[in-house]
Amino acid sequence: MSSVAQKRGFGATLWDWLTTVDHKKIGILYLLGGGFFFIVGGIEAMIIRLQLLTPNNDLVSAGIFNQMITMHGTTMIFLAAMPILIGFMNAIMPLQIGARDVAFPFLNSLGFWMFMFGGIFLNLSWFFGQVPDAGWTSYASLALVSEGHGVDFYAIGLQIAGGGTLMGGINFLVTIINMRAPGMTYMRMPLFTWTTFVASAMILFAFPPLTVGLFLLTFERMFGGNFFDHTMGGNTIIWEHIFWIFGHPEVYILILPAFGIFSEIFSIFSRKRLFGYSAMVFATVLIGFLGFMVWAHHMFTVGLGPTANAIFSVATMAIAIPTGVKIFNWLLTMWGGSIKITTPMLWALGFIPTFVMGGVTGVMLGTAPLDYQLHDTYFVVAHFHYVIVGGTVFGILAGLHLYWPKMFGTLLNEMLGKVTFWFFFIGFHLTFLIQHWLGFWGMPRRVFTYMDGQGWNSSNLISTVGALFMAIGITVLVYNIIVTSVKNVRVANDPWGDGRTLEWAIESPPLYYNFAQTPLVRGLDTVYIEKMEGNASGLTPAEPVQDIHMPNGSFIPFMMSLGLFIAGFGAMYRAEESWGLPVLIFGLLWTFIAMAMRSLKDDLGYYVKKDEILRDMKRKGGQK
Amino acid sequence: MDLNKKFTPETWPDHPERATLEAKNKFVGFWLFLGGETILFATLFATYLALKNKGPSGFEFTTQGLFELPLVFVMTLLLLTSSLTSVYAMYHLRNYDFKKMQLWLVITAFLGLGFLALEMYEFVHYVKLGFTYDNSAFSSAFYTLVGTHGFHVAVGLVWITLLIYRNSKRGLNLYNATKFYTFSLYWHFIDVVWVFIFTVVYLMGVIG
Amino acid sequence: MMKGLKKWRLFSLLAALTVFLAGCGQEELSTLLPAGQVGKDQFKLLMLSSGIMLFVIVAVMVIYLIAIVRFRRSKLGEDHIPEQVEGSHTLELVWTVIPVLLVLLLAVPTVYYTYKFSNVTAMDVVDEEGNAENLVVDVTAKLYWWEFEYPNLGIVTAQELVVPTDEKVYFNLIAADVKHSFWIPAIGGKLDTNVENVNKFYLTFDKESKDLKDGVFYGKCAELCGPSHALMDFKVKTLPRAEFDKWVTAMKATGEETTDVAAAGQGEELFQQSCIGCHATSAVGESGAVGPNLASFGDRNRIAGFMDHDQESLVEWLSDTQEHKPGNLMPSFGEQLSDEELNAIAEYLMSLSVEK
Amino acid sequence: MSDIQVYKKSPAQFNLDQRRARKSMRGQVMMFSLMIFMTIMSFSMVMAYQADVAGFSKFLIIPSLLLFAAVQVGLQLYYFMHMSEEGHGVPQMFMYTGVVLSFAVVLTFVTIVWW
Ligand code: HEA
Ligand code: HEA
Ligand code: HEC
Ligand code: CUA
Ligand SMILES: [Cu+2]
Repeated sequence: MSSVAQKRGFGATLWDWLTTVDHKKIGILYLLGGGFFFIVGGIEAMIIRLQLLTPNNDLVSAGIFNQMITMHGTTMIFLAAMPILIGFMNAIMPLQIGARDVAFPFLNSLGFWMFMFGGIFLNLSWFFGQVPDAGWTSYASLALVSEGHGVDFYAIGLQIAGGGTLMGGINFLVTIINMRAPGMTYMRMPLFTWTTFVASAMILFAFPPLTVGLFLLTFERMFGGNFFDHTMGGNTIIWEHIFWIFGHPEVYILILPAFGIFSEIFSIFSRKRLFGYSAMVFATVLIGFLGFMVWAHHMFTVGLGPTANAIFSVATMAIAIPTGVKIFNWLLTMWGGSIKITTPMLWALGFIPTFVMGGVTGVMLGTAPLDYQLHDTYFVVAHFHYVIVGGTVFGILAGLHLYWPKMFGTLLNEMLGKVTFWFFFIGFHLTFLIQHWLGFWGMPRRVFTYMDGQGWNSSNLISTVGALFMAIGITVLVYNIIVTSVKNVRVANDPWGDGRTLEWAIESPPLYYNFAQTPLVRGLDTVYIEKMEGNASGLTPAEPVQDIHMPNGSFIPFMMSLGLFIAGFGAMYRAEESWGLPVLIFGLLWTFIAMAMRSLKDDLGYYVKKDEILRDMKRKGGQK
Repeated sequence: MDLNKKFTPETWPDHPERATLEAKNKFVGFWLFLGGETILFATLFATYLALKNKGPSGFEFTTQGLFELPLVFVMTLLLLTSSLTSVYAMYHLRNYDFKKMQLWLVITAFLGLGFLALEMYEFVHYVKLGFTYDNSAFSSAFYTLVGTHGFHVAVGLVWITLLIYRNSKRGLNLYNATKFYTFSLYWHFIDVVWVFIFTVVYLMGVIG
Repeated sequence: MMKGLKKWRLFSLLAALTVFLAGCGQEELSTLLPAGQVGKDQFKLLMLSSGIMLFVIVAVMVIYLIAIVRFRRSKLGEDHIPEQVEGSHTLELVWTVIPVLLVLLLAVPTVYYTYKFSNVTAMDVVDEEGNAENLVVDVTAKLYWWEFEYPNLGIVTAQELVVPTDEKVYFNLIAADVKHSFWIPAIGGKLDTNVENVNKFYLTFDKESKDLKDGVFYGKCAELCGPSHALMDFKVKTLPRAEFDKWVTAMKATGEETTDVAAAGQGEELFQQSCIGCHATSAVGESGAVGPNLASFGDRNRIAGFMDHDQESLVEWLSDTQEHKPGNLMPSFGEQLSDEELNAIAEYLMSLSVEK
Repeated sequence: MSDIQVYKKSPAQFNLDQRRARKSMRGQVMMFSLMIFMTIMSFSMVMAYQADVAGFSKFLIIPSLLLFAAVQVGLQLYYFMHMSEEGHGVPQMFMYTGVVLSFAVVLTFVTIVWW
């Protein structure tokens, strides 16, 4: 494979993207896929808000509204936020630890395609007119009686996408465990790598319960199982537990990588090493662990009994402590630093007050007896949008601006970036601050409309207007991306000028083998250390220039995922259509054969020759 | 990596399953996967425990009445023994004795097959009694838990068959050593799960 | 001039007051204006936790603002390289210990109230004659309506819960089809109605509802239960004990009326033909009917929980139920019955009252 | 990686390693016998209980069953799966985490899920 730039036909480019196992490209694919679903979920959110604009509104029907909230929640969490974060992990984390690739490039690609096909499967429900409508939580009693194939789309689509995520998680874990450059000890890893590690570990332990839950739901709805149907001895509470055993860790899977991105940003744009690094690491791990011990706080009103409620309540509150440690460490990172307010930093600065507000309302919800009042009201909606949008989405948008040059080699326009921020930030608070009071005033969530005369009208109006502001912000962002890509002004290794970690010491975007020579890491913020000691390149090689082993691209991941996608339809129509069962078997066989091809044909990769690397080094003038 | 690189017992590394970076990745990755499997089975166990003996009104099956311990005991012995035979296979893997390793793996596979056959017999027997999958929460949870384990056994059998077949002419190298090794990890893990199924589902079920 | 200013002051005062009052929501359904002991306790917790949280937010914001004002690069110069501080154990300790204390401050009342609210031991207490000492209401949540049975009194009603003030009322909650959640915001926190088990809790009602805007407290279904989840409202009428007893007596009396078919008006007759299969007009009995008990329908505040309670709306409801409450389980009668007939039924239904 | 370092063991080293391997294999067989023994014990206890043999009460049997199962798992992991050997820090950490979480899940389901 030659790196000499040459014009390639569309077909060849497409084939390259379909078969790529390069973590940087897969990162971009995740970003594109996740970005697409973010817009879809955002449009669904806008429809929700427009429906709630006035009392007794009939923009959409009750049934469609329930489909909207379900798809909005599901899309945003599984198909937008998580994939985009995984995209950043893919694109950045290997660079941060000085690796040439991830541990399992093939699995990485498979993970992406499973996510993509799962997401497409889920969203095809719109075209079938049978859309999931039991909420993103799909509580069993309602999910069981939901008519049509809506909930089946949910169960099977998430099953496929979830499998992909699990693979991604294992892949990142092994990458971090085994592929760190010499000298990159655990306690020298950048915080984004650490949060990737903990979030991946959480994926590893949280997704199997989801797999089981969805499996039970699928079998209950389509194959005669009786897990939740109480007339057959089943129990709906089992679903709630299984869902939240997954669901609560899931929200920390969403927030931790964002924490990682913010840690990088605060440190870069304050020109200061992260304050209390080891405490930050410890807090991350602790949040990860505690995250598994609090799931029942979503079930305080289920009637689990006072002892269970009290235990889970106190455990929930405990999470405030490590999270607080993080907040204060970020503040102290800025304190005494040299703060430059760029777009990424602006998002980070917006994040602190927003997330703290969302976090403390979380603790209020964690107060079980108070949650009896607040549960399933707009207060909860306000809480989780404050943490999810104010934490995760702000983190994504911050990361997008921060890492755009590293991923695409060009800087997003700063002016437009700030315009996006202010529209989104103001719109956000307009939308969701008032919802806390809507909750206090007795407005339940998931209502498709509300009667006049309950005192909720103007607040809902304000909320909808705020959402429009957010949409403007996102539109500006899209415009920004298009304009920047068209102009395509190339940037150097470290366009922000204050990069501290390894990814900023190599080209933007990096060559396909990342590092010509594996770097030697001499401490936390190794590039900063090198530069302070006068090594302008920021890198000290740990090995001579030599041949580099690289994996081959493969089309098999795409095919395997396609097989599962086909099997999904077969499973869904098994009971009512004669073609259902054959298609199910066909799809599974397809996947199996693709997989067998992978294991029967040895794929040992190839070598990048030393000459080529030397040539690149001379031409790029990059690493010396 | 060179597949044709020939080793002798003297040059064969002590830990062939993690002698290269790729191998180490697979090795660690597979252990992590088993960590995830642990909680997968835990969720199934939990569901089973919550639903055991539960059925529609008038439901007559109970763990005490249903299970046939002697059969399950034989199954347990088969699977336990297959665990030992796969340890033998790994012993020969480390000794660079390909023939013997293959032999022990084949024995392992046959024991696994025997287990699976008995399990299928058991299921068919229960179904004949009227204890069908869709007959109650208890039956659904039971078949799902034990069936998921059985499915894992079946996957293991297909896996090892393919491995043996694919490598039958090639002998050991550092590329396939990891594959054999991870298979044996998988197989032991299945056995671990079975120990719990035997204890929690069957033995404790019979006690009630 | 002075006068104008005064007026303006008065106006702003009023404005502030309305904002403040609006800030608390409406009395009949705001958790911020609790009208029962449970709600009041929860409000206390809300205030306590809000106070703690405000303190946290202020503390964070102060450090935050000082930091971004003082340490801007534009002030410090482009080339300034700050000291690379590793951390501080003292500070680390401070911001671990203070939050621990704050959390403990909140955790203690949390545990206390968790146990307090779940204490239903008095539910089954009986006096010497074997009569229950406390009022118990069995609530059954159905798609999309509420049934209230008073097991010790032998009466059933629907959609409008009637309870005495100033005493503990105990609730048994269950759902008949899918999961719902029983919530009277102004009175106290919610509890889910599950399909497979009975949930128990208590509430107290400190305030007579007749002083409220609509004369009732609002109740809500707080768990997504299908298309008309949003419309699954119910109302709560609270009466002093004596009036409550009177109401009970009147309800019991509906069981003695037998329909004299000859004497019945057209509305009643039609009702007996088309509706009686699902709706009872006698309040005496047990829960489990297909449709809401209509014995006291004329006394209700709303139709089907949310529609205006007048004849016109009732006819609308009867002629097209799905239009108003998508997915509900009552058939529409617009095609089957003429407007005249519907009006007759409506008139009859509006006359069903125990309070007159 | 192309450059797998190939070391040729000295005959003495090789013989030593072989002896060690054989010894550890004998250990494995011992452990296997132990496992079989425990399985038989468990099985016969329950059979005895079923046959109403005096002295076999539930409260004796259930804890012993669980104990035997736990020990067997330990043996599988530490002997058969070599978790005791060096280089297994990560597997240990993740398996233990998995076990702790599994325990929490099962505990929940047998306590606060009602029927
Ligand atoms: C990114 C996602 C995210 C994050 C990070 C969090 C974080 C937290 N969440 Fe949230 N939560 C959700 C996403 C998230 N949540 C979602 C999606 C739902 C709804 C799901 C649904 O039903 O659809 C939900 C619902 C939810 C509930 C259930 C409400 C209900 O349905 O009744 C509860 C209850 O305890 C809760 C609590 C918490 C707590 C205590 C935290 C803590 O982690 C917050 C910790 C942070 C801080 C506290 C701020 C910083 C700390 C300091 C400055 C130190 C000092 C602070 C104190 C002393 C208090 N959350
Ligand atoms: C990552 C998670 C995430 C994110 C980012 C969001 C983002 C938003 N959410 Fe969402 N939300 C959830 C997760 C999330 N939400 C979940 C889990 C639920 C619960 C679901 C349930 O109950 O089951 C929920 C529920 C929920 C509700 C409650 C529904 C109900 O209970 O009835 C509301 C109502 O206001 C809402 C609003 C919004 C809004 C306005 C945004 C905004 O921030 C969205 C902003 C984005 C856009 C506005 C993009 C639109 C872009 C354009 C229009 C640009 C045009 C296109 C081009 C130029 C190409 N959400
Ligand atoms: C198949 C059963 C069924 C039949 C027949 C039926 N109903 Fe209903 N009815 C219901 C159900 C169920 C509801 C509750 C709907 C809801 O609120 O979701 C209801 C609600 C009502 C309500 C509102 C009750 C309240 O308390 O607010 C009225 C009034 C009513 N029905 C009148 C009638 C009349 C009059 C007829 C005959 C012409 C009739 N119903 C026939 C099932 C039935
Ligand atoms: Cu009933 Cu919502
Ligand atoms: Cu949670």
